[in-house]
Amino acid sequence: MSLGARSQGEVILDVRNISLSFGGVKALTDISFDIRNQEIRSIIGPNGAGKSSMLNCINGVYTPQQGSITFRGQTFAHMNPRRVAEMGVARTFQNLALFRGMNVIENLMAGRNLKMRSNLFQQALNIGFARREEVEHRRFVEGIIDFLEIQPYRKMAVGKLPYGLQKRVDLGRALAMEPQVLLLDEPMAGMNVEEKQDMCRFILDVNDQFGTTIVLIEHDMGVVMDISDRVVVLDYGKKIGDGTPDEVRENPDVIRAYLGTSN
Amino acid sequence: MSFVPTWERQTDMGFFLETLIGGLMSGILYSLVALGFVLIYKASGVFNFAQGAMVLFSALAMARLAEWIPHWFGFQNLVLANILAFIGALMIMVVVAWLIEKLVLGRLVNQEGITLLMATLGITYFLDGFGQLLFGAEIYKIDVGMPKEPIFLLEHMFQGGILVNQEDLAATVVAAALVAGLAMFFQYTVTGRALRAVADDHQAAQSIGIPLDRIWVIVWSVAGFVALVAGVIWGSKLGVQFSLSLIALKALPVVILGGLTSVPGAIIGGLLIGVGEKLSEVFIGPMLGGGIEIWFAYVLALFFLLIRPQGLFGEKIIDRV
Amino acid sequence: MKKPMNTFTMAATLAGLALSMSLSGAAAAAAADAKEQFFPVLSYRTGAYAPNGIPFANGYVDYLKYVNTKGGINGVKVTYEECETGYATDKGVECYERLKGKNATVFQSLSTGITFALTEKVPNDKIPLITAGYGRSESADGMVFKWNFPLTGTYWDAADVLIQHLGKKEGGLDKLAGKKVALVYHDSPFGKEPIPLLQERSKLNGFELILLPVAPPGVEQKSTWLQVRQSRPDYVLLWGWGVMNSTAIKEAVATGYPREKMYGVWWAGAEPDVKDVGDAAKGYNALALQHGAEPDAKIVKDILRDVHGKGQGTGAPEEVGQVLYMRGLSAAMLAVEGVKRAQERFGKGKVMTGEQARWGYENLALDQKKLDALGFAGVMRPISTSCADHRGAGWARVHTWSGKKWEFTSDWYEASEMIIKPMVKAAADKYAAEKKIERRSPQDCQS
Amino acid sequence: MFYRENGQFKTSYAADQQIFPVMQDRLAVLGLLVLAFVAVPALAPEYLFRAILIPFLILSLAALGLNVLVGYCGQISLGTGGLMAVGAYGAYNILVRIDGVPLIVALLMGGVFAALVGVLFGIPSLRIRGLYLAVATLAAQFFCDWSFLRIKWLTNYSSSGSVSVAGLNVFGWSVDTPAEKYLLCLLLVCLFALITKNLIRGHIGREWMAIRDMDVAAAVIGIRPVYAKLSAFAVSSFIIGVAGALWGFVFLGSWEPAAFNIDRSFQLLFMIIIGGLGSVMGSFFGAAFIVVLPILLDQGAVALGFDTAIASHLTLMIFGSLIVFFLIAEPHGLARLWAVGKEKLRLWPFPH
Repeated sequence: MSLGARSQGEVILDVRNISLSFGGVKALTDISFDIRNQEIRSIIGPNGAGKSSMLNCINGVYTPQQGSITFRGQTFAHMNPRRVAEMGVARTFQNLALFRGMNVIENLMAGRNLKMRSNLFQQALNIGFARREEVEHRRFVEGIIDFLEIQPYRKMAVGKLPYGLQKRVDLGRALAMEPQVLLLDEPMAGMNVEEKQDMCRFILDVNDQFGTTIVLIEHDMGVVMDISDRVVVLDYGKKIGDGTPDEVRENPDVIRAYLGTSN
Repeated sequence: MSFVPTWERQTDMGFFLETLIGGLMSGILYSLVALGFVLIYKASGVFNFAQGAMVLFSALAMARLAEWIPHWFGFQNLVLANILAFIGALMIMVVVAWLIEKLVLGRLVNQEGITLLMATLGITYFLDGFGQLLFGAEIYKIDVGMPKEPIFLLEHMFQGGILVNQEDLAATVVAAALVAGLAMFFQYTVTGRALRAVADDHQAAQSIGIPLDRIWVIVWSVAGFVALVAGVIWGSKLGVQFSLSLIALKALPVVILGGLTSVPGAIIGGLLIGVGEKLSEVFIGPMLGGGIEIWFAYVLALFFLLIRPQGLFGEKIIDRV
Repeated sequence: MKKPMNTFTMAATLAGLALSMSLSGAAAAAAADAKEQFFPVLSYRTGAYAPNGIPFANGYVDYLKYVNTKGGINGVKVTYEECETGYATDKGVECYERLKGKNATVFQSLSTGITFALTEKVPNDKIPLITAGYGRSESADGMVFKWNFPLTGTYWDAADVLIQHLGKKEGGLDKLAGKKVALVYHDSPFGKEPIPLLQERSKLNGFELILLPVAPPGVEQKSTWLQVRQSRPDYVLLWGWGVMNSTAIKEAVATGYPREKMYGVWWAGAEPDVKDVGDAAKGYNALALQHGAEPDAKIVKDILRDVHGKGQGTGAPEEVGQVLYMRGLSAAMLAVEGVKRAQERFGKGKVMTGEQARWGYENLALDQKKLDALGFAGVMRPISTSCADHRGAGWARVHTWSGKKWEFTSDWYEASEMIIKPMVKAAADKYAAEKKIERRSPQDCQS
Repeated sequence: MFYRENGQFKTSYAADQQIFPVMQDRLAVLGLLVLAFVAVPALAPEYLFRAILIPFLILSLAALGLNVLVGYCGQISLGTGGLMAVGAYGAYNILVRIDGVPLIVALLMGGVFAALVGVLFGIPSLRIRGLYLAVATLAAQFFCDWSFLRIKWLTNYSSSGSVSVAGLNVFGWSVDTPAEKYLLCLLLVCLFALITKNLIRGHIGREWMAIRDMDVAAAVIGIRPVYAKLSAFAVSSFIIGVAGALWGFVFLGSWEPAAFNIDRSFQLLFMIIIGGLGSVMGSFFGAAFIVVLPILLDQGAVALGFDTAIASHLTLMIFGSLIVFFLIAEPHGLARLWAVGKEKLRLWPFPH
């Protein structure tokens, strides 16, 4: 895969001058960056830099006080989660946000909710259409289960799964939405090396096979520098760097932020 | 010959004030019961539905002991009897608190709020049954010698004056004093601070060596004490009888209005609800056929919540993902 | 999802069945051969209404015991079983179902709610339902309510008598014109029963009727009495039960409303209502359902001697003769007398079925002589029921709390037929229409 | 040994998605349906029907409805009694105001009214959460109680405010013997149990559970909280309303608002907590436990010769302690115990 080519892809998500604060506390200050089609775009920065808040703004979970987000030419002052999802943006969560009361299949099926059409009465009576629809989406979900290699855990309550697998299910739920843009919030946090390798493989495969644009928040610099096309660096809610991994690596502000001002 | 007042026709203003005062008076009592809820919720995250049952139980204990103690020790001094009965009832409530902690809450740590709520409902049943079994189910009298007759204020200002009942007045003073005292206790005493620490963060509190279980026993004892005082006030007013346990329902809108975790919330909420329901019943009620004050209190609370979902003084909830 | 439910309940319910059968089976069997007349007793000795429920139940049971000391009903031994309803309708229904299977003679629920529910059930089970002084006022019409017997008076009688008394106080019903009468009532069917009649009366006599509902159980009345103070009624009628009564009187004291101007229904005129108010309640009036507190009645002396004297007493002896105790006592007496009457037709010394007992209640003829013989001289007045009139009498008088005890302060009034009869008929017809039932035919009355 | 699913291979997703994937379960359920529909009506005595089975069925239906809201959608409600009242009085009004309307229609309309009111009082749930919501729903409870006491039109101007219904008749089948009433309730209960089961394994059910488990994540994958919560309120209230109508029509026959007072709300909440939140069968367990236990205790205590007062005090105490005990022993309710038992049985006699 040639980095250059993808970075040239047209901009599908453009974040402009986003500022967000809770009460007095400023979480994000005037952040701007863009995301190109099919690239892997990483957001890095120390804890509390505002990375997750950034994703929450894109998802419409938080409403920024200023700024706009442009998705495929449409510009929004603030998003609402439903609309974002309909536009094909999926998301995994930093500290797991799985539906603990459900098993793996149900979690993934939940990811299909936007695609399911049968109404309450059809489901209540479980008549033809509702039933067919259920089966057809189950087939799709089984595809994802195979892709993520979690067949043995289908019927297990997600709460009972080991952490690494839960992360996979989280990814699976996002994939079930057939997203164009996939926001990954520290998908490898707390994983051992093998698990990380698996996760990397999945991310890259998703990016290759389905041409899904990936926005990645990750602490593991090795991973980030390996797989990202471009990287945004946040610190204390401000953008201090943006560019290819090499550019970022050279950026003095970034170095200061990570290594402290000592050198 | 019983006392017959000369009611002159009142000015509307006078009557309005009278209703307002009446509302404030019941309000402060609601605050008192609500405080019981808040104390326990803050310290142990339990929404203690048994508060009402505790009021009944303690009042029953007080009333009956006041009857029995003179029998047992053969003296006829009402004051002494009441004092001893009060102490006795208080000790009983402490034991109850201790048992509740040991047998119930101690074994339900880290359960969901709803489970704990249900547990306290179980406790409610138990106390209702046990109280009536122990002390009887008839109507009993607590006579702390409160004056019963009304007095008239500001008669020179409003024709007909403003009727205020001395007993309510006394009750209000006691309740207000207690409420203030508890607020102090929370702010300034070591135990109070410990309680707040526990309320804010169980683990942290434990890690700095605050013994949770003992704190809980203390809190429940304090709640028991509050219940006892409320029981005595209402009991001496209405007579001690099963229905006292229904006070809990009066305090619920108060606690959600004020915010489950806020002492000042309980106080202000109580006054708001008290005034709100009296004014509504007296001035809106007649148009709707009366009897609206119960649901009015809840609807009032509901509307406050729609504006501030965490109650007037509760902590704000921010979603973190 | 039936699986767990069934296995689980079947187990549990069968156990329950086993228990209840073991209890009832014996009794029922016994009743059959050994001559025993079974009286179910629905009582409430717990909950918000216990203070009033207990003395009533004690009186009821004491009388049944007393009958046995006198050799039963013409030699038929009286048996009974209590069931605690807690004044709750569904519990009452459960009790009814539990006890009716044991050849129950007659039910008395002492609860308007339970009465309503049982009214639907007794016709199928062919068990009469006595509601002496409560229940549906329209059930006085025996042509529609074949199995209901609101003996000695309904709430409409009560309300009517109260107004008559107020009229007398004012020196003539016409003097009531322009006066204000406030009804402070238990916000439930019980409390709402009198409203239609009072409205009728207020049209007739031109007084203004103010309705002040009190939410059950009635511990919260502050705003009610604020309204009383605001509207300054000439009289307050108190339609309460349980703790509501004492609370009302206390609030009256607190707002300084003269107790002399307060008149309670006959369920708001007993010792539990006033005793813990004591002197402050002095002057408070209430209706007496014929009897009041009757410490000197012959029957009371007999019971103290033959029941309590033999250590058989149900409650405390000092409670014997109190108002609600007497209420229970007379209720039991009526139940027993009905059976006696039925025996006159279906065979002396036989055990009566519910159906036969019903005839007895429909043809009660308790004249003064019989009552005196029973020891109820001065306690009750003659009652004679008929197919059309299941009420039998509409007598009542007023008694007043002296601060120590209840004393009669009026002579007898009789509820005015000309007002009540048409109302009963109309209400009964409405009920019949709703339930799609026919009025009984004259020959049915012979049965 | 006999309870094993070895060799029962699912060849289609449809087969894997049915309610009882294990063949033995299907047989057992079939057997028990036969028992419930044929054997019980034939054998059970009147007392069992009128005092235990009918109330049990009706209350399990209500519990089922409440479980949809609390157990599956995670919205605590204490307004259940009020909604039952809406169902009962709604059905009553349909019956008396529209001539010759079939009973079933009246009952279902009762459910519809309840659903409307339920949605109305569900709206705050969009802003208010947890215990705050629970207490707020009491507004519904008290308001409903009040309106049926005060608004004469709703009780068809009956002088006392309590109403009663004429002989029940379902499409020519006149339901008057206890057994028939039992069957009517049983039919409806089975029907609604099936419907509920379908809903919660369909995507609407998953939306409810998603909201319950993690509402933010649910929103992010495109679930609208408004729709999910209000639909849960609607479905739940509908079932509760039908249950209320049955309680009035079939069990009581004549009732007053007090029959649906706040105690009923708590009783139902108990049922689903004890029985198991988010479990259809749990609703039945809970109902059985709460309906049967007090009666057993009461009769037991009386049988042991306590007088009725003491008996019912003891009943209260034991009942209360048992509730606490169950919460401590198995916070997830009887349904969980059942599931665990089944799991054991599946592996028996081999421990693993």
